[in-house]
Amino acid sequence: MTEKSWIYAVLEAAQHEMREDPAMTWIFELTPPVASNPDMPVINLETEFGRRRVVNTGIDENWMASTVIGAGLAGSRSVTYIPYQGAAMPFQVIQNHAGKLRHMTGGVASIPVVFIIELTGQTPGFAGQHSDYELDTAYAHIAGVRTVVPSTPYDAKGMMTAAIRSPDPVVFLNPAGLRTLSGEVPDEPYEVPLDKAAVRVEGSDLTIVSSGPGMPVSLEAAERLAEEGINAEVIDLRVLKEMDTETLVTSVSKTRKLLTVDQSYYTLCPGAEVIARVAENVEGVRYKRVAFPDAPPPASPEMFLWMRPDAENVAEAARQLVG
Amino acid sequence: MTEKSWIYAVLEAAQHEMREDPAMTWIFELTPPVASNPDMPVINLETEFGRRRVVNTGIDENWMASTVIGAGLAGSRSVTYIPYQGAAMPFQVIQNHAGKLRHMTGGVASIPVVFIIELTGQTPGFAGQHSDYELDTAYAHIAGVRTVVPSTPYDAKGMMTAAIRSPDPVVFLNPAGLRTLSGEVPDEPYEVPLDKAAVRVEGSDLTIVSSGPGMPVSLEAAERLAEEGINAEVIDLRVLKEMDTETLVTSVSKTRKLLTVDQSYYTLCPGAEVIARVAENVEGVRYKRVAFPDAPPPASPEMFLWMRPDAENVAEAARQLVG
Amino acid sequence: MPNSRDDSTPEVEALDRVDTPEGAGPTRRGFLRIAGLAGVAASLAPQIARANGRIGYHAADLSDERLTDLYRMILRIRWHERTMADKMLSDPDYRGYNHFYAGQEAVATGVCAALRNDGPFDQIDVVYSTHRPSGHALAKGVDMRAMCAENDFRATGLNNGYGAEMHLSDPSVGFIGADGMVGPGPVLAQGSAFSFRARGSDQVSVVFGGDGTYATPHFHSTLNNAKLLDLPFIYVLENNLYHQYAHYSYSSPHYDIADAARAYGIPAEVVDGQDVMQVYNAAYEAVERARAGEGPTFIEAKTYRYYNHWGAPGAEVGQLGAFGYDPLAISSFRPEREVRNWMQRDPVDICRATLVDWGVLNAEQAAQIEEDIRAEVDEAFAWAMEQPLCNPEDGVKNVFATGEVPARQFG
Amino acid sequence: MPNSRDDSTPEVEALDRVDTPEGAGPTRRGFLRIAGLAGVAASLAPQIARANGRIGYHAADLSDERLTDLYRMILRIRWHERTMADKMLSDPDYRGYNHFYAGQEAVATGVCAALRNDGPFDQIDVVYSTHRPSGHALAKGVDMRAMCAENDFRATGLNNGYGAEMHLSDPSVGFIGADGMVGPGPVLAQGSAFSFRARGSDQVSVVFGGDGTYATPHFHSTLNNAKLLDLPFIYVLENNLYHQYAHYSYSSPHYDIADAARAYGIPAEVVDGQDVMQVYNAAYEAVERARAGEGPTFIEAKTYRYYNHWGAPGAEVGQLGAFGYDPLAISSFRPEREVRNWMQRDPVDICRATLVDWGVLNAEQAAQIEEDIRAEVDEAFAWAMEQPLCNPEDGVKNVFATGEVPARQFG
Ligand SMILES: Cc1ncc(C[n+]2csc(CCOP(=O)(O)OP(=O)(O)O)c2C)c(N)n1
Ligand SMILES: Cc1ncc(C[n+]2csc(CCOP(=O)(O)OP(=O)(O)O)c2C)c(N)n1
Ligand SMILES: [Mg+2]
Ligand SMILES: [Mg+2]
Repeated sequence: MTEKSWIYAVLEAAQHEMREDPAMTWIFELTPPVASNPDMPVINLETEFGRRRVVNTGIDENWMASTVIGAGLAGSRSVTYIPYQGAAMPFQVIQNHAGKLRHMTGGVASIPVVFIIELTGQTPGFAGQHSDYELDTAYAHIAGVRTVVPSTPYDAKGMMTAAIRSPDPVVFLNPAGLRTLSGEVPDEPYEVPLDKAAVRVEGSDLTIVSSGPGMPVSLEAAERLAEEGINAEVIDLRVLKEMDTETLVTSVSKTRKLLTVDQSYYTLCPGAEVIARVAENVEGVRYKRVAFPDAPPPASPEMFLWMRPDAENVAEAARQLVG
Repeated sequence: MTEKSWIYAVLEAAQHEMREDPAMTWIFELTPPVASNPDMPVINLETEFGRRRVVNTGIDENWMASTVIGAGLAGSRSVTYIPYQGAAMPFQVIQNHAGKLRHMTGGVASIPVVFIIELTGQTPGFAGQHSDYELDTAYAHIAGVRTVVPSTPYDAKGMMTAAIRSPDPVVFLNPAGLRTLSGEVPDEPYEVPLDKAAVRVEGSDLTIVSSGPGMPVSLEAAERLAEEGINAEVIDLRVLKEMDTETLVTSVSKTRKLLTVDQSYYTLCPGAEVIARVAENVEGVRYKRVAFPDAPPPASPEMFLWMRPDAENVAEAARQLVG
Repeated sequence: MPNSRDDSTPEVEALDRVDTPEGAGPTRRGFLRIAGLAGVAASLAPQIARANGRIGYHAADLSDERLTDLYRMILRIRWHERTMADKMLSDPDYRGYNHFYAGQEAVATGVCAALRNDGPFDQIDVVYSTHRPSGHALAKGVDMRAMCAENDFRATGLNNGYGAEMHLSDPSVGFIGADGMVGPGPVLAQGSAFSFRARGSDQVSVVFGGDGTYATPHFHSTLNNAKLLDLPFIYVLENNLYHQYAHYSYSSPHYDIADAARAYGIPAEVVDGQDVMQVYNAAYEAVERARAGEGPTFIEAKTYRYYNHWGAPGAEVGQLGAFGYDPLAISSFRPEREVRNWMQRDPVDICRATLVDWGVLNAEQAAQIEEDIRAEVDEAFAWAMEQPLCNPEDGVKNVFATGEVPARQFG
Repeated sequence: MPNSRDDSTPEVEALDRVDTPEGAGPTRRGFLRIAGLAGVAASLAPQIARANGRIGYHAADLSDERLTDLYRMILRIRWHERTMADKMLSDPDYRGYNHFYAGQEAVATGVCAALRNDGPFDQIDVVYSTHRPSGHALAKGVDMRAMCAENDFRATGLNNGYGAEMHLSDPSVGFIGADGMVGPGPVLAQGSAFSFRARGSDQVSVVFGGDGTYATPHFHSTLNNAKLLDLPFIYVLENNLYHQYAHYSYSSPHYDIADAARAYGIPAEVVDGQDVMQVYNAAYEAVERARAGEGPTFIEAKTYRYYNHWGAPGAEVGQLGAFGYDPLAISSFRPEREVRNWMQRDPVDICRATLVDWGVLNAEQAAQIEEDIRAEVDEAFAWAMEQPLCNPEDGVKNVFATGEVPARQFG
């Protein structure tokens, strides 16, 4: 167990699987799969496994995703790391091919691949295309791909291992805003399941549900609320598809108040699905939803930081909900 | 006022606007913009306006959408008709360019274009890529485009006119399953607003909310229920973005029971957003959601027709909700 | 020789090998034979698709048995198409549909004959097909009965009724499968080639694509990366002149689409797609090149489809081809005389005449083979029609490798 | 002459016209002048980017005033970049960033000088830029003060602080704008050209794109359709050798990317992007061709950026260019000596030497102009820093043409 950065944890998972399986490949674009961590060996997949297995060509994220699908169909487990600038480029091939081929072929096609799709939303100043966090919904709505979004380095490693080993295609959303996190991460491989939410904080006054980059602000809000005597139960969805309804229903059956928190645009954000699932299953609940407005993120830090939900927004919405 | 087919109504709107504006263009792929209707002149945009304004090249839906955006940025109103096979191909450029450019440029960029995006879901037998109805969510979640989905020839014409005249980019979802509808449609141009839901049937026992191809089955279900003495209020969303919360809240405040009906996959279908908006605004409501399962549509008619919500599924869900 | 490669020593050596796994049989190569075949082709055709003049080379080295197999396969595809078209036109209980391949049989047959079609999955060559897959599927070795059952949505079909025509798939014979989308298939196929190179396998990945694939953005991704990475990849572009109802000149500034591939530095050949021997020759060299680690090849086969784009509009029971009006074409459709012209150079006739000319078969044997194939096809359709229909509830299976997703249509 | 077009009569006529709106000034064309300029360039450069030898043609016909404007514009861009880099390195209150264009100034300047840059919106030529837009913006006529304010997120900036560097846009001068994505820009730009042709306008649409755009699938869509429809469209590919940290040979099998364009039958020229006169000549001919309805042109400008991909890592205050380590490059970055080599052929020096050689300016005048430009740039940054910050609540405006969207961050 060592304190590791997010990306070190992810690459450690991949490195282990690539050592086990000489057919496995990795395709990248801007970011070479290289990571260092204090007192740990540098991981460099490119030099360790060579440029036949670890490849970088031109700027073509649809090629990257399509190539790993083709590799998977031919029996090679494969991962591609799509930078956030290209996060929507491979949408069609993931939606219409990766997600459907097993079903359309009556089960004979298998696509054991991982699409790491970087999502941003973290940096004021870049605006629109370089500051948005929105594609979670697009990838969670489609059928046949498991769409996950870890929020801790521990989960990032464990879900990456599980994703690589899964016979199903996995969209592994990688929130750029969490790159700076580090945490205790075991050196040996382990799996975090691809279908379970996690209760991060137990509480009885209300349930706060978030995922990915919404988690740090939700946890901070829960701390502030605790100081005020409001005990929030905080759930990290982790998995958008297939969403873990049971954990949600169990919690809200207890608290009867549900607050969802998203960095994604309000309309059809993951929180809408959370609310709808709970609403179908639990009666007499009060609801609130915090999300980014239905507007592209502006460049100006003043505008952007006002629009992006922060811990105080979450805490205040919680106060109103319980009040 | 004449009985007109869906496509005749849509092309009639376009023809009128193209006659008014000699700069306006239309880009198509498989389907020439040609329609006939009993006792009406044949509409053929290609021969009427010539191959410089009405164009067909190769199979490249991203080119089609990008080209109308470029035309719009240069001041030419433009429409493209994307067939359902290519419905996801232009997603990136609509999400990341059409939807963001006005905002990212502080209001100076204007994209007065219409993307007619055909969605299918209607025909058993074709499977997966040719029978799915799922992209409504992807296009409704993104910012900066108005996403609409008419369900009658009257609305199709009126919303097409409004869409062409709108300074905003409009995603005009065209459900292939409604192609066979016909109805009374005025000959002269008129607009149906791009931000209002329509109450199709008034009732007090429950609210059924659907859109596009979910409307015929919802209306049929309402008829069956009426015969049984259950009075459903049926709302046609018509507009996914910006969704008309007020009409929804007004109705459910009265009925206290909400049933949503979608042809789209369950997870994050438009009905999830409908439920979430109502849940945030009205307390003590009971909810149900009918949708296509989170599975690609299979070829076999036996499987497909079992999975696609029909009028009886809707009626039965309504009975349970009020019962 | 191919236009864009020089004839370096290893390949000259390769040409000298006799490509008969059976190892037997005298080589048929020789000027007389080639001249003879050219005569056959010319006598059948006033308008020969532009090709590069090399005819009957590697094919001439094949054993009689393998040559006869080419003929059998062409017939198998042909009669599958004709029988299915007739069923669609005459049997109201029949629910299947097809994008008919009749007219193009020599392309699938010639290409797949040059591939490794059995063995373990990690050694077999793979083929990616299109929305027009029945010919490719049969040529790669897909079981006709299972395919017929699938096309009629039967629970015991090739894909258990989930896929039908546009999603036929049988990895056990390396037929990765049909693809109803135009564009992505070639990129996916080069992805398989990417994995072969990565894992040091000598497998080859082949994509069939129509002239319609040229204009897709994927065309560039495919060829550029296949070249940059020297992938064991073959792009077989079946130029049947139309993408749906538009002539390919609407979508391509090239007369030969092969020129577009040459621009990347990829060896590209234009072949007469009606002549299975020419197609086989080009495919043979492409496979050799790929297995030798020398990168991709592009083959443009000039060909034609006898039916309309989809289904059997304009066709009549018992008659080959469709000449009538196609309502789907709306305002533009191809001239009937063009269809009739192309039918003068029929791939079945050309193959039969070649084999008779080469002394592999006589006319009676050829006719007997056709009878046998017809019986096989009839039996396959009959078998398929007896298969059980699907169980509705199975629709929520096979979404993921295990389990099923919940039904949601009941609320 | 350009490689892929023949010198047909209308163009020969065009060459004889003197391109000075002012109408004045003796033509400078002539062998001696051309030889003189070639001498200047050669003396400055051991390694001249591969070009086609035609130097100083249409540019030689420009008036003194317009030639001096070229020099002014190159300097304006240069000092904007240097001043901004220095500010980023030295002023902790400064929040702007840039993808610096220094080193490439002659490309934007030469191209935009051949365009129509003012007039009503339906008559002006339009330019689409990239993630590296500051040079293109200034060359097209964007106001420097407004741009500086925008880059520092000010409410009175060019785009009211919504966009900043990667989304600079000013349709009033035909600068449709920057685009932070690599790929879509060229297709969007040909879309504008499509509308010009549809409405019978003689406007021209120009896209700037890096060598990185070559590998995108959009490259094929853009060139194929521009050719098929004969659009008034110019693709200016600035080959500065790198897309981010990867050399262009990672993404392209072509030595000259222009060869890829020629494959479509599009006239393509390779020019020395450090020499504004060469760039202007190629752009001039491309614009003539487009206005005459003769379709698209591709121009590959061989050039180099002096700073790293993004921001100012490795740069020092007061020093031109960045030589140090770029942490973003992680495992690969360009050699410092390559940077120094390219800086030997500086676009400012080449332009200045040409104008002095041509007798348009003397050394003192050239120096005075540079002083004036520096003052202008300093004033623009000073003005920008005094502008008001944005109002947070305005973030929900400008989503649609009217109204605002509801705040949702409060629940
Ligand atoms: C992305 C996409 N757009 C449109 C279609 C509709 N479509 C099906 S087949 C076809 C024409 C294909 O032409 P070609 O590639 O030449 O193949 P052919 O039908 O001639 O065999 C089209 C446009 C599709 N399947 N996919
Ligand atoms: C679709 C997409 N993928 C990745 C990126 C990230 N990115 C920004 S600039 C760049 C390199 C561009 O290189 P080039 O086109 O040569 O332009 P240059 O930076 O050299 O001016 C990349 C990969 C992007 N902006 N868009
Ligand atoms: Mg075709
Ligand atoms: Mg570059």
